[in-house]
Amino acid sequence: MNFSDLLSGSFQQGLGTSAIVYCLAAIGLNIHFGYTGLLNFGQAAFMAVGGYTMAMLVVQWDISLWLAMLVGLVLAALLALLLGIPTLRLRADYLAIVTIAAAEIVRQLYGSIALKKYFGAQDGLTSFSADFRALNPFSGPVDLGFVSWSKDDAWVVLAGWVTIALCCLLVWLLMRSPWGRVLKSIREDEDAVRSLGKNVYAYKMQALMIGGMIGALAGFFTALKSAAMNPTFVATDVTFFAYTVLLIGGAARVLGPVVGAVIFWFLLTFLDLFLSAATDDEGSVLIPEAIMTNQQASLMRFIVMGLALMLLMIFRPQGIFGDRRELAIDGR
Amino acid sequence: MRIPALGLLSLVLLPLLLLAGPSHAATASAAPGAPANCAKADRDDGTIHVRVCLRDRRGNANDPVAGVTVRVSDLDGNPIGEAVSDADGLADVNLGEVIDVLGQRYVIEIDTETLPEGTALQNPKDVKRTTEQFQLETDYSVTFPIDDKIEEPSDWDLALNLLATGLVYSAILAMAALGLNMVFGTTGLTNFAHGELMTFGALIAFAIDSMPGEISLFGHDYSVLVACLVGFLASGVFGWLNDKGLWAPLRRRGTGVIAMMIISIGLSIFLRNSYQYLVGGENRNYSQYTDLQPYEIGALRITSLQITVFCIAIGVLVAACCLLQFTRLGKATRAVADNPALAASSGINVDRVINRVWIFGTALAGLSGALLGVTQGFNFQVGYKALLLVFAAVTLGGLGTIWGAIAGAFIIGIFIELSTLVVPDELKYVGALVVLIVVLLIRPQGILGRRERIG
Amino acid sequence: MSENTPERDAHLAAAEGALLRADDLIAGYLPGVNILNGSDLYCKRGELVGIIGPNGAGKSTLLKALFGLVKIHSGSVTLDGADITNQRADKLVSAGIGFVPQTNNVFGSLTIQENLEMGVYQRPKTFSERFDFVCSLFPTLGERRGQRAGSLSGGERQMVAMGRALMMDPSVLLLDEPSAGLSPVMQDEVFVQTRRINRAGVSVVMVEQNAARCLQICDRAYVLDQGRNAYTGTGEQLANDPKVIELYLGTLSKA
Amino acid sequence: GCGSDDGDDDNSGSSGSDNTSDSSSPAGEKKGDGKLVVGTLLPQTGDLAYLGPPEFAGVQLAINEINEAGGIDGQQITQVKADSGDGTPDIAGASTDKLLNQGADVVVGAAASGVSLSVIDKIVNAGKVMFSPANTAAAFDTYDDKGLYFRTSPSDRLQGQVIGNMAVEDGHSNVAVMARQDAYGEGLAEQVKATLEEKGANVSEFILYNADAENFTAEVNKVAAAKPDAIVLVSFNETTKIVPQLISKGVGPQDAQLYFVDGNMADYSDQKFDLTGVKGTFPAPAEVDPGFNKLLDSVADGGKLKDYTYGPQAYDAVMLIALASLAAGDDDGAAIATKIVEMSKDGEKCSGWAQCSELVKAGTDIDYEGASGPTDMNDTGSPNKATIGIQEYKGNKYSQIDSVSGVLE
Amino acid sequence: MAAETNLPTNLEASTEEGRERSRAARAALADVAREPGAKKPDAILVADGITRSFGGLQAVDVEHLEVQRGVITALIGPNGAGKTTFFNLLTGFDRPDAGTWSFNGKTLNKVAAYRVARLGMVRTFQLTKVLAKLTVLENMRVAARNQTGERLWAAVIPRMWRSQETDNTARAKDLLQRFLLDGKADDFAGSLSGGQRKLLEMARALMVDPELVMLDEPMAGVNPALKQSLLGHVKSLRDEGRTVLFVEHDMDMVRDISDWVVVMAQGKVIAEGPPESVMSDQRVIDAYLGAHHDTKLTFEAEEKILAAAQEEIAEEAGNE
Ligand SMILES: Nc1ncnc2c1ncn2[C@@H]1O[C@H](COP(=O)(O)OP(=O)(O)OP(=O)(O)O)[C@@H](O)[C@H]1O
Ligand SMILES: Nc1ncnc2c1ncn2[C@@H]1O[C@H](COP(=O)(O)OP(=O)(O)OP(=O)(O)O)[C@@H](O)[C@H]1O
Ligand SMILES: [Mg+2]
Ligand SMILES: [Mg+2]
Repeated sequence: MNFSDLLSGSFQQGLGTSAIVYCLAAIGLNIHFGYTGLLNFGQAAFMAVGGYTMAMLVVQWDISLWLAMLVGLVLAALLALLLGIPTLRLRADYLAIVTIAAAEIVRQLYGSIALKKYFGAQDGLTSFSADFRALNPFSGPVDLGFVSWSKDDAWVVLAGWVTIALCCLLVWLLMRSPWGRVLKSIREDEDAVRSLGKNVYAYKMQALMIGGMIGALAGFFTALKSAAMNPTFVATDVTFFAYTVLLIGGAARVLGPVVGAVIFWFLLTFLDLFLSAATDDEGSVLIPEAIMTNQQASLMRFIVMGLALMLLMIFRPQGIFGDRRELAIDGR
Repeated sequence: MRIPALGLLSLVLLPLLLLAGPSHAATASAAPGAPANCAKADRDDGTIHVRVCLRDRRGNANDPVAGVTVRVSDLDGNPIGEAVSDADGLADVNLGEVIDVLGQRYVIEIDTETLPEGTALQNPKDVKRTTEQFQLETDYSVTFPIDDKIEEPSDWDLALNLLATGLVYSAILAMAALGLNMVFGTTGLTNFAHGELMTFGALIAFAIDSMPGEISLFGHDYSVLVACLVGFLASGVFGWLNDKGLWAPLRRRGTGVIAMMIISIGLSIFLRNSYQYLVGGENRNYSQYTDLQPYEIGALRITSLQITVFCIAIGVLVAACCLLQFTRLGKATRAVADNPALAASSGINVDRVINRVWIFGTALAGLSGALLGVTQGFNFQVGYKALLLVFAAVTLGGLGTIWGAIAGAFIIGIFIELSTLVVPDELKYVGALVVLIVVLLIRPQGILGRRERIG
Repeated sequence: MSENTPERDAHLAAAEGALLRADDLIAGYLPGVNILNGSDLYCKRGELVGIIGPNGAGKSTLLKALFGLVKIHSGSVTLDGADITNQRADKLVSAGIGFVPQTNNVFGSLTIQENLEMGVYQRPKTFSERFDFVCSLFPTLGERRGQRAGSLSGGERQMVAMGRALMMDPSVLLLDEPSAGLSPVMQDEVFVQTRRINRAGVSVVMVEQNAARCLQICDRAYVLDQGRNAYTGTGEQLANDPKVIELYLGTLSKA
Repeated sequence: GCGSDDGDDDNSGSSGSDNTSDSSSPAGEKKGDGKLVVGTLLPQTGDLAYLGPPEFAGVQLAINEINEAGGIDGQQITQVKADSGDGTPDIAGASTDKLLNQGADVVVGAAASGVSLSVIDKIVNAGKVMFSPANTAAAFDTYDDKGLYFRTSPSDRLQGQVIGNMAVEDGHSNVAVMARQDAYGEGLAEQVKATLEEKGANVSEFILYNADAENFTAEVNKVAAAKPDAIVLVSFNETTKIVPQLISKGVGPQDAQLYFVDGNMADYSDQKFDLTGVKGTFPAPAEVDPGFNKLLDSVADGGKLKDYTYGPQAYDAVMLIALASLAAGDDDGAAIATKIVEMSKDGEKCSGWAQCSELVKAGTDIDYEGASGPTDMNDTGSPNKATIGIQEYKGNKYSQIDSVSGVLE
Repeated sequence: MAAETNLPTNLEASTEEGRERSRAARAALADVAREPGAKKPDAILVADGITRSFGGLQAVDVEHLEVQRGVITALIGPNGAGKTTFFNLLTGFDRPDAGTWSFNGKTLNKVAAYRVARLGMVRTFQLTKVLAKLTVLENMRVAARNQTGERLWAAVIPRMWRSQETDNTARAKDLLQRFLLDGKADDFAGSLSGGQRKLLEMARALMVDPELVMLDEPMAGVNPALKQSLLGHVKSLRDEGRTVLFVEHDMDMVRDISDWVVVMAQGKVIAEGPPESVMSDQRVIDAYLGAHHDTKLTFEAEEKILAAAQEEIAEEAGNE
């Protein structure tokens, strides 16, 4: 087993395109949940709307990708509005269920036969990324020494991290402003904030929309990184994993999602590479087949991932960056 | 405890007799489809034929119709051949060599004049078939149904059947929902691993069921039901373990509900993949009840298994509700739910109450999973796939309310089935979820939830 | 921890044989931040002990520590000679201690009657008898027994909280600001009843911000400041101590 | 198989997409490292995990067969495995990176069309061949795959026609179609429906169900309400859930003629229901080799397989790749790609590695006849000729009773 | 949105002019009839026919009530009289079944709670609502109104709100000092004691700079010594030209600082007037104050009560 390969492979994912998608999704969730306390379990819906709108407009109507992205952002904001108008008046737990439901509805509609001529049902959509690729500054694979990407991936990675940096900057600016303070107050007690003359509903809506639009950005990258958009990319689990990413890093911390995403994908890949190398039929077999077959090795990484998530939350419930003191204050 | 238990027992025992009944007698019933006497010709001469098989199927008969003329022509109307149906009702037209026929298109027409007295096409206007380009190197079979008018299936009959299956499913769902709600109610934990608790019950039942030998009572084989019972009990133990091993220490450390929720997501990922590790990814069936013929009651078709499962579920639900509503433990759970510190100050052993809730809640979930498995097969995701619906049910009914969870489950379960009358089947969950959202718009606190006082 | 001053020695000596006794308690919520910095307290059988002090002094924390709801880092609590330091609350209830917290002191989703039932959780048989007694004190509770406590007014909640503790029929009663939010007539009722219960043999430790009233009825009182006993003495002594008046009692009620 | 980084890194550096597009560059100049590495991107976790084992077995079987015969020009084929998952979380991309990092020259996979679409760009832009044993979506025929995408499972148009024809031939005129709503099920079911209607049969109920759904009771109720005399069931592993429900609604295998398809033709001996009389189809050679499934069993991870869906197709994929590599004298993806279609059709018919490799070495143009059928491909890399085997169940085991060949343009 | 406030701009300083005005306002009360629903010469808040019932319980049923501008009005009444509910209704946290009310002449029916607060009518909660995971200082800062930085677009440009923030912080610190919370400024509000929460709640309401401040039992649980110093602060609010309406069960406080007292019982206003007159009203004594309210219990008197109690107990014991 070659550890430098393991590490380089793990870094490739830890810093790579998937990490970018989950990082953006988690940044959106951080605004929703971390700062405002909105339990949005339907981030996948925003990703879906973003990714699908972009892909659909380019594929079906042949408009420019950038314009399509703009429309995607607007539609994500509209979805936030649509979800927000009824649900933001509800208690947090209800919002959670409604957003899960909405995500499921959105995904099933995109995958449905009825809308096949627009969204390609279960096949999804492809061939929309020409405009994006045309701007690719790289002409060949990019090798940073410890990690390398193909030409296309490198471009997505570059664009992705720039986007993330911008989003983080935005979040950082917003959350240290009085606006962010109102959000945090809402997280604690809405009625109190209302009694101080703040339009809680409007703030929540703004937060939902901004987080949703960042979710749509995640959707764009979902589509761009594989040059395809497909209903399985936006399954309910995606939101759960985005939460995982967020909480690994620490909620209500600007860089939480970034660190979380890198760690999440690094670990996931590392486990995969390690375990499959350990159980591979050829080469040195570390773990005999009677204990773990190669297929089981793939499962094992999720098993370990689940365990790791639990252990992390047990021993560092505030995440990597979180503040322990804050947790000790019981909000309930 | 004792009275509900007795009630439960009688509720369960009654339908058990049903299951033991001679429901297999029907197995060897009606012959499948029609005897295919227009059997494929055993011919290997490199030609392709058009074969029209005419049968008079009115009034459930199946008689060959002889003497009917069928013509085949090309798209331009040039005749290629014609044939008259023989004693088997078969009219056979040779189109020619495979090479020549592939890629061609034909028109096949029946001469209704030649139909025997008294027979008529099901659709009298439908006398002509235009084929697509031939792609198969085999004879081309065509039919002109001679049959009664197709009776549109009655929506009411369908609705009745949908309602019945919906009820059964709802009852199972309700147990899981109640289990989830108990845990949520007492600890405030939205347990995303609840689906895996359901799967656990199904898994144990499956393991017991796959052990060699069978478990008989009074000469009837009750292996699967016994396995479910074991699954139920084992789930209780599993719940106990869950709490003692994980949640109780976490509570003691003062871990917040959100962190616990994320831990439950981790647990769910962990358990789900472990299950797959253990049993693989396929659907499997339990050793019994996969070939039960239905009883026909009017338009309703229902099997003894469905009746039994429904009764078991209802019995358990009633027992659980009585337990929660009328016993001291029930009140204690609500008190703990409300304010654990104060409950402790009232002399309630909070940890023990929560532990009990985990035991009961998980046992309910496990039984629900096991029954799901019995009614529709086992799979490592059997509980996971139900989770969203269970959540929806609990929310719809009102978080933390006992009856709410049950009411919600029934609404969701029945709605999913009935909604297929209107929405495409592939979107059947969408319908139910839309209902959820709509209900929450009208009653944000859920159907049976209560508003909070401010100030 | 705390150095032994003569006053403390005298206090310790007097504490001999007390029913409930806490010595040199150090306790807090967060690691590293102690709220109680070595406070002592004792309560003899049948005694009514008051605790007063500024906001945030640690009065509630002291009661919670006695009752096992706050972790005690060092020091000990004994009940009738038996060590009950950091005991689980429900065990203490069966040992005869009752506690009324300052905040969150009712079960909001339970009805009034159920709240009161919780008071006799460990001895459900005695319910009806105690219930009649509590209803005679707070008639509103009896009239509204079916109402959910969460929808009650502040004062009504306070009655429920007090009622729940009275249901317990404890041998030691820990009360955290039982009169807060009650109307004057009800406050009187609470004080009188507390005294009455006390006279009937129940030892009571009560924290009060209605300090003047509290000092009037209690046998002995502590003034707590920054987690330490600042003054101790009989109610009358403290009520007339100019320092105590200036720092803790204020002159308003004397006016 | 982790030690070969040096050579491969150079390789991936020089064989970028630029090279592949002008694949007409003079042969003879080898671009590969001489060692064929087959990457498998097949489901090990998630929803479709049960489809993985037979496919892995098919790949393994082919590799074993080739390597035991001495490999390609003396070089053993190596295999690297990766899990395609089911898209949640989307690990297919990461898995593809892993395969490419490990120097895979070809990627066998993925099983689901959606997953394939999500990684096809990555693979073909790296100049590697992507060869799916199971994709049936029409999208791949028109996809800009730089000539590097291939598949062995024939488009469902033929199979659909065969089922439709068979149902009418069997004398059924009132047929219900129940299919999973995904690229596979929907395409096949639409074809079945079109064929049935073309032939005058009445499709009384056409149901696409959500494969994620927990149960199929509503769908089965509808089928039962239509009182069909035959039912075409286009599904995967959920068949074992659906059949008992069909029985319990009085439309089981004994009450109506049931037709299965390649997705659910399997040995159901461990099931209690009786499938006697059920018919089904899947792409298979006219004369099936009953020993093939046993061979698959023998190489499967963790013992006997539950079913064999796409196992033969996976086997054929590797065979074609190896033959193409042998013919090209190179293991570079682009080089292999230029030969695959050639190997699959028009030439001297052969099957099995021993026979075919001899012919190729002798410079003969071959027409590989696979375990899954003739495997003739059109220029877009999809099969254009197929043989569909017609199967019938006795008890819960099936055997081939007939076969039909067909061509697609 | 900033335009909604009708406040005079120089409220901060307790000017001589302000004191003069409040003296005048108090003096004007002298002529007001001492009966429920009495007309006030300069009413800031007028409520008409407000009712609210929960199930069968008529929690609030106020026919007419006016609150005089620039004075301190106390709202007292037995537990469950409907005081808090009345507050909830007035401030938009609950909707009445019927009735109209206006603040500064502006009708508030169906006006959302946050708008009511922006109009200058700010309330506190009887069961405190602190923002647990914000520091005490942040709790205060949030309350400041018309913050530019609370607008989404301005938020990202710190230059636009920096100076305002500095001002607010200074004011917040000043208020915290007055409420003896300055030492806790950087602690999470969730770690405050019960009484401290009350204080923070009140300080925070004042941070909004309200014209009418409605305090729901502000002194319950506050240490008497501190209470006394806070009374001065409340009085200075009046001198700043603000109107104060508070609910309180502490009669010493009511007597000490209120200019006018309104008594509610069973949802209705049963009496109104200056403190002395109201407190001698027999109905008020019966319903609310109880017999002992002004006879300070001496130890001897106490003993007598107790002796009676003991007898009673003995009797009861005998009966059993
Ligand atoms: N949401 C509600 N549901 C049912 N009853 C309610 C609700 N809110 C208030 N009540 C009832 O209305 C009555 C008035 O309550 P309110 O809180 O206004 O009293 P209050 O005058 O503030 O009393 P206190 O001085 O004790 O705080 C009480 O009897 C209370 O039980
Ligand atoms: N849950 C908690 N976490 C952290 N610190 C706390 C917590 N509860 C109270 N404190 C701190 O402990 C100190 C003492 O609080 P405590 O509640 O005992 O005061 P108190 O004497 O009862 O005051 P009051 O009269 O206002 O009720 C306070 O400074 C408070 O900030
Ligand atoms: Mg306190
Ligand atoms: Mg009140």
